[in-house]
Amino acid sequence: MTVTMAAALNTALRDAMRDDDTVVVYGEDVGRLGGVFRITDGLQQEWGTERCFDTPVAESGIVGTAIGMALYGLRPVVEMQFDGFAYPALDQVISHVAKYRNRTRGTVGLPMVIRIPYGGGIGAVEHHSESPETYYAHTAGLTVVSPGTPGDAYALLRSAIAFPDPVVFLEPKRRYWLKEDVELPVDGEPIGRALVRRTGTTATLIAYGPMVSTAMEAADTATQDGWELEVIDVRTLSPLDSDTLATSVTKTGRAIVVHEGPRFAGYGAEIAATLTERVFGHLAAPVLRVTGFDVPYPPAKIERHYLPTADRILDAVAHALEY
Amino acid sequence: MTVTMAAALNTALRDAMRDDDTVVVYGEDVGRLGGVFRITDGLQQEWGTERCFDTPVAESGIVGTAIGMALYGLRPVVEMQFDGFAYPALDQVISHVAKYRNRTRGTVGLPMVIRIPYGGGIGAVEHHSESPETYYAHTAGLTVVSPGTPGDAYALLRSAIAFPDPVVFLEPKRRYWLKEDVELPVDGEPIGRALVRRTGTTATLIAYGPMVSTAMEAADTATQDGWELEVIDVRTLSPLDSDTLATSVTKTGRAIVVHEGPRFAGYGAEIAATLTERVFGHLAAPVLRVTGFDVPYPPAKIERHYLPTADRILDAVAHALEY
Amino acid sequence: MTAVWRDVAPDGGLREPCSYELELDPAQLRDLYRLMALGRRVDRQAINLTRQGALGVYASSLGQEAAQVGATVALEQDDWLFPTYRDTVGVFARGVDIVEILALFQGSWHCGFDPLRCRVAPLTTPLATHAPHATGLAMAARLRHDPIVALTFLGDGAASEGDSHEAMNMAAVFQAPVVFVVQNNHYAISVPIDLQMHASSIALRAAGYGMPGVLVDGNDVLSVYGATRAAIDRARAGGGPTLIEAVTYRIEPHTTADDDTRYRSAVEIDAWRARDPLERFLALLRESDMVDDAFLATVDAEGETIAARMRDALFGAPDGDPREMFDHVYAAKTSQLQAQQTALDRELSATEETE
Amino acid sequence: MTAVWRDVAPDGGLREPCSYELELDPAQLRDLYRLMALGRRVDRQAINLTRQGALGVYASSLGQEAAQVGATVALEQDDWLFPTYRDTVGVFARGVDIVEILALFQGSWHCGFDPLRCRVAPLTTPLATHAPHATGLAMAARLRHDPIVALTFLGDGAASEGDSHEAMNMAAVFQAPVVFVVQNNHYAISVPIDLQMHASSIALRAAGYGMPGVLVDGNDVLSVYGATRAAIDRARAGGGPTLIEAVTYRIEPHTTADDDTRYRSAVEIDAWRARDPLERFLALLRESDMVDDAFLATVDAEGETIAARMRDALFGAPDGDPREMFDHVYAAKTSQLQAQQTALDRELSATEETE
Ligand SMILES: Cc1ncc(C[n+]2csc(CCOP(=O)(O)OP(=O)(O)O)c2C)c(N)n1
Ligand SMILES: Cc1ncc(C[n+]2csc(CCOP(=O)(O)OP(=O)(O)O)c2C)c(N)n1
Ligand SMILES: [Mg+2]
Ligand SMILES: [Mg+2]
Repeated sequence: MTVTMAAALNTALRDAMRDDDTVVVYGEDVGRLGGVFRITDGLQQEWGTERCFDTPVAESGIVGTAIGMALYGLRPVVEMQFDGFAYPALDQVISHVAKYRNRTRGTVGLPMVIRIPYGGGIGAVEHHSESPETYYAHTAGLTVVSPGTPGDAYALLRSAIAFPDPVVFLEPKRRYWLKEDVELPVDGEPIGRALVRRTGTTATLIAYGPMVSTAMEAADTATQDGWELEVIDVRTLSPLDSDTLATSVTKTGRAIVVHEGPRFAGYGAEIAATLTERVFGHLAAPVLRVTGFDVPYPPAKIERHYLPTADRILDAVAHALEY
Repeated sequence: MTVTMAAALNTALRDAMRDDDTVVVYGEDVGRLGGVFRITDGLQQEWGTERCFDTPVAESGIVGTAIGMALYGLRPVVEMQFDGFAYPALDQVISHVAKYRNRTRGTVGLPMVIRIPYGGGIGAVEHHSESPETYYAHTAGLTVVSPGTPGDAYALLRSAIAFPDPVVFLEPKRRYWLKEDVELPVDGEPIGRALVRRTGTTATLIAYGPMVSTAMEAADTATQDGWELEVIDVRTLSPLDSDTLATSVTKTGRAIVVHEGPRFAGYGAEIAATLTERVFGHLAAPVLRVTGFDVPYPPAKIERHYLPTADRILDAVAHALEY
Repeated sequence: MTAVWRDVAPDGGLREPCSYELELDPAQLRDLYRLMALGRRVDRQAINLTRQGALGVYASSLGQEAAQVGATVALEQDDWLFPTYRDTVGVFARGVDIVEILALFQGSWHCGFDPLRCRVAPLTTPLATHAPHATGLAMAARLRHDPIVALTFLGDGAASEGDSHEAMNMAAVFQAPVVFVVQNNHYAISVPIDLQMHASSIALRAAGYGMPGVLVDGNDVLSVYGATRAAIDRARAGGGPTLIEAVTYRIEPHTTADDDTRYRSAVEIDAWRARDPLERFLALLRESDMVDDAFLATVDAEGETIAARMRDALFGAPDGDPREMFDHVYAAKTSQLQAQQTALDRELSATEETE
Repeated sequence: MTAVWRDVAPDGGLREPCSYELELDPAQLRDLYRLMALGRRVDRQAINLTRQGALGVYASSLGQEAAQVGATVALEQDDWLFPTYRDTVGVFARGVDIVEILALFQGSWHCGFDPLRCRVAPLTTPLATHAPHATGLAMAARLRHDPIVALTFLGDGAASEGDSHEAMNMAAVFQAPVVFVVQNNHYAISVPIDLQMHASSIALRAAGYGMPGVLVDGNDVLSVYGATRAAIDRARAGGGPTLIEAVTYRIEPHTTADDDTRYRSAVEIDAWRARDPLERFLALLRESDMVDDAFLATVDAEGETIAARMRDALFGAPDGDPREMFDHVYAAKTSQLQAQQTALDRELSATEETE
């Protein structure tokens, strides 16, 4: 069965609502419209306005009420319409979502999922193409997940909804229409495990979300140069499965981490720092970063020059091989 | 003249208001009370409620109105009362403060300063001891400064107020009472330059804000072990003066970066990643990190076990020397 | 002429209609019509250009011309406007070049005009976040005893955001000369107004801030103009902020990317088409013999000229230089950005060579 | 007995006082007094313990006992309370162990009681951020047809935050069974109410959300109880949220760390001392012969017992195990946290050995 990531996510929500009647889905335009990306399409029709409903335009209120819902015993799955419109909820996320279990000495967990379509490449206007993963990944108490394929999108979203703690679920919106031949349902993937998507020996590419496809493309092309690139899909950004990464880089001796968001103090720095700490003696070159530039996300007409490409990744591999 | 950092900051504000009548200071309790830490003490008395005034409790509104003020041509210097209460303003900071100049193709700069007392060690309740620097440093378009000494506090705040772009000015609140023998006014320090506070050859300690004192203490103690540690005060977190860091580590071959905030995807990762990229061949050991743990800031009674200490830094030096 | 609107009685009822002697002569009234008609032409052209790919997306003002034009025309030259992505026609009526306005939707740059020269802030996408900017600018003007006023547009959806509350409360506390014009067009994308709020009017919120609240027929340009003008005059005179709710309707889908058949009926849209703000005003002008066919033909011709210019300027426009993305992040380029720009430069040169 | 309060007429005036037949028998009335008196004793003890270093800081309820106790006592067992750092006495009146309540101020842990068991959310420090939690819990209850109600306290300062707006608007839209009780104690730290807002009453905001607004003398425990009880009953019956403003006064400085001489006069404080909520209520009870000296002596004795227990539990309490900081971050400890805990463990063992 060929499914898009959008369809896989929609199915995951549907199946989760079927299997657990404490799951409620809400946010801006997720009800009648089915979401601006149609990820919640049909849920309100199927489950009614008590299980899937629209809210006023108030992101802090949406996340804040979800905390109250979780406190009550429901499992809210809320949508932030775009990456750039999730920022008004950051205070609720940092001050409460991330801290509630710890604050209450383990008494009150908050099983909730905050879904955020993120990243660029769709020709959108300002604030619709942000990559905010570092803000979330740096926040202790959050679990941050980003799938790179339709199958993972299904499996990880199911796992996120079943998870006992809050999950920030980052959906690579430019890959919503990415297709995969996969039979749904697939089993829930455990949160916290990276995946070696392709094995190789020349160097390790480390990517997540929208960049998984790009890294795979780079690895495909690289064979023309006789390079066998190992590709790791991080999948869970926090907590990071550094074992899988370290094992790979111990073997290859070289690593390139790829992400769309700005480089400075970005998520890639953590991967580079962690790997260097863990496998310093095995590194033939520094861990290199292929990332977005340190600029506000650029306008649509020039965004393709901002986004990491397979070419840039291969340039970085070549650079790593020069050491 | 012996001055505390609090007094140096107060003098800097006073002098800036005297020298530039577009400077206005506002925020919660900064007027009549002079701020909960008294950093704005006396400013309203001296300059009147038109230059220094109290606002309703609304951080997003405070930062948002400051944008409008800067648009008008004033230089607002606003205070967020505590690190943990600056989060409601993150959307204004990320979506507007950081992006306005770029959005308007360079036409509209926003000369404004957001002062935030930050960090722990003062025995406070939850939300009063956060180290949010990574959120700001990762945001392209922001300039992020944190002084480690009274003299720098004065000089850097003056520079921040005179700067043509918005500055997030992070004040290490546990060092407000730190004293230095320094004659005010001192010349404005250029933003963007790190400072070698102590020279050495064994390894480089890299710190900023509250950890500068701790790093200096470690370096003092280290002489007992025969170690000569170089200490660099980063001062401007973004943009990072990586030249000064690279020069030092090229010499010492070992670096330990120290900060209070959580480690994972934290600011120290950037320093580690950048240094490794720049001076890989000179590194005798991976850049190590001595940081806060990946937990919500702990309650006051146990916070001393969370905060990096000189001992922990020296352990890291010993570890680096084992490579 | 007389403009009519209603102050909201804070118990939700409407006070007796207020009337305001408009100091508008026939030429000015004609110009109001002209701006609305040109605005509509510009709006149609923008939709077409989007269909043809010259714009990436567009949020139409169709049906809201009276609310936008009536409000912005009430501003003086030195006053400031803080618009949203919805307010193309209002910004156009303020005199900003339409091609520059559309840069955001074209994707050539986030803001195409010079806000300081135009006294118009960039079209803002994050809802309500520009409201505190308007309040802040007005606070600054008041501190400086500068008799200017800021006007900000908000949508009915945006009014649910925390920022709108903080902006209004602070405006009232500091008696800032700012006018909040909420265009209640009945929808926030797919969400109808009765799921957005439980009160009968957004203008009712004014009482909670201690400022006047005004409910106005947003499809009646004279009432919008009159209510806004009165609020602006009061603000300029030191009387503080006002909240105006202009009740109107979005005729087109939310944006060119939206499918509104999913959430509303054609019947509903048609009912509002019948209250078209242009036709209403034109009927009035005709009745009082203030316009004739020659005038309308001139307006049409002017509209076609502008539309042609939009086509020329936007169709097949070059992408712009990607190197520019590094140029405006800071006043002085950091060495980090310089290095990234150089890397891109090298990449672009290599591509050019191989081409 | 009869409780009296006023519905706020939305034009800022006060409607005729409402009265409510309180279904409280003398024993219950006495208990109201008892809780306020014990609350005051507990409050005084907390201040003392702060002076002695057993608490790091404390935010006193002195003067606000009627507002806090009157409101919380109106809740049923299964209802939920969402308090702030100011509401120690209200949480105490709800039956939560005082030593557990004070954990936040003691610095032993952020929250010392079990919110699920107590049906009381943690004392929240970031202003207004807990208001949407209350709304959300009430929304959930409504979705589940569970007849419980959430009550949240807010301060006059907190009401300026965007979160209070979003929480109230969403509560109204979803007709959530939640009661917002704003204790207007005239100050947000040093900032007086007239710099916090321009309207004459926070309760006026209710009209803007389409919910009832009530202005009540916050130093009159029966009025607070009556107004809250009426709001709770209406919410439970499906009538949606209510906004209550209880006008009161903070007699002590903002916290034990505050110096209030910088921003208010002793004269002002004294004027409010004269309206002391305990004395007022006691006078009423005495008038109607509902209390006698023996009863008051019992209450005093009970207060002393509690105070002694506070002293015993808090004075010289151990710091707690720092290793615990890793235990509750997630349901399952990550390997990363395990490694950090192990490192701390090693450090602690090393220190213990050298000691
Ligand atoms: C902070 C924020 N949240 C969400 C969005 C996504 N969004 C764009 S337009 C819109 C609806 C806005 O409705 P309204 O304020 O009524 O304005 P209208 O489009 O009707 O003019 C939403 C939810 C946004 N732009 N900003
Ligand atoms: C979001 C946020 N901003 C700022 C603060 C700092 N602060 C603590 S209490 C306070 C004043 C609160 O006043 P009010 O809401 O009236 O409550 P009160 O203390 O009078 O009970 C402030 C500004 C905070 N706790 N949270
Ligand atoms: Mg609308
Ligand atoms: Mg107060």
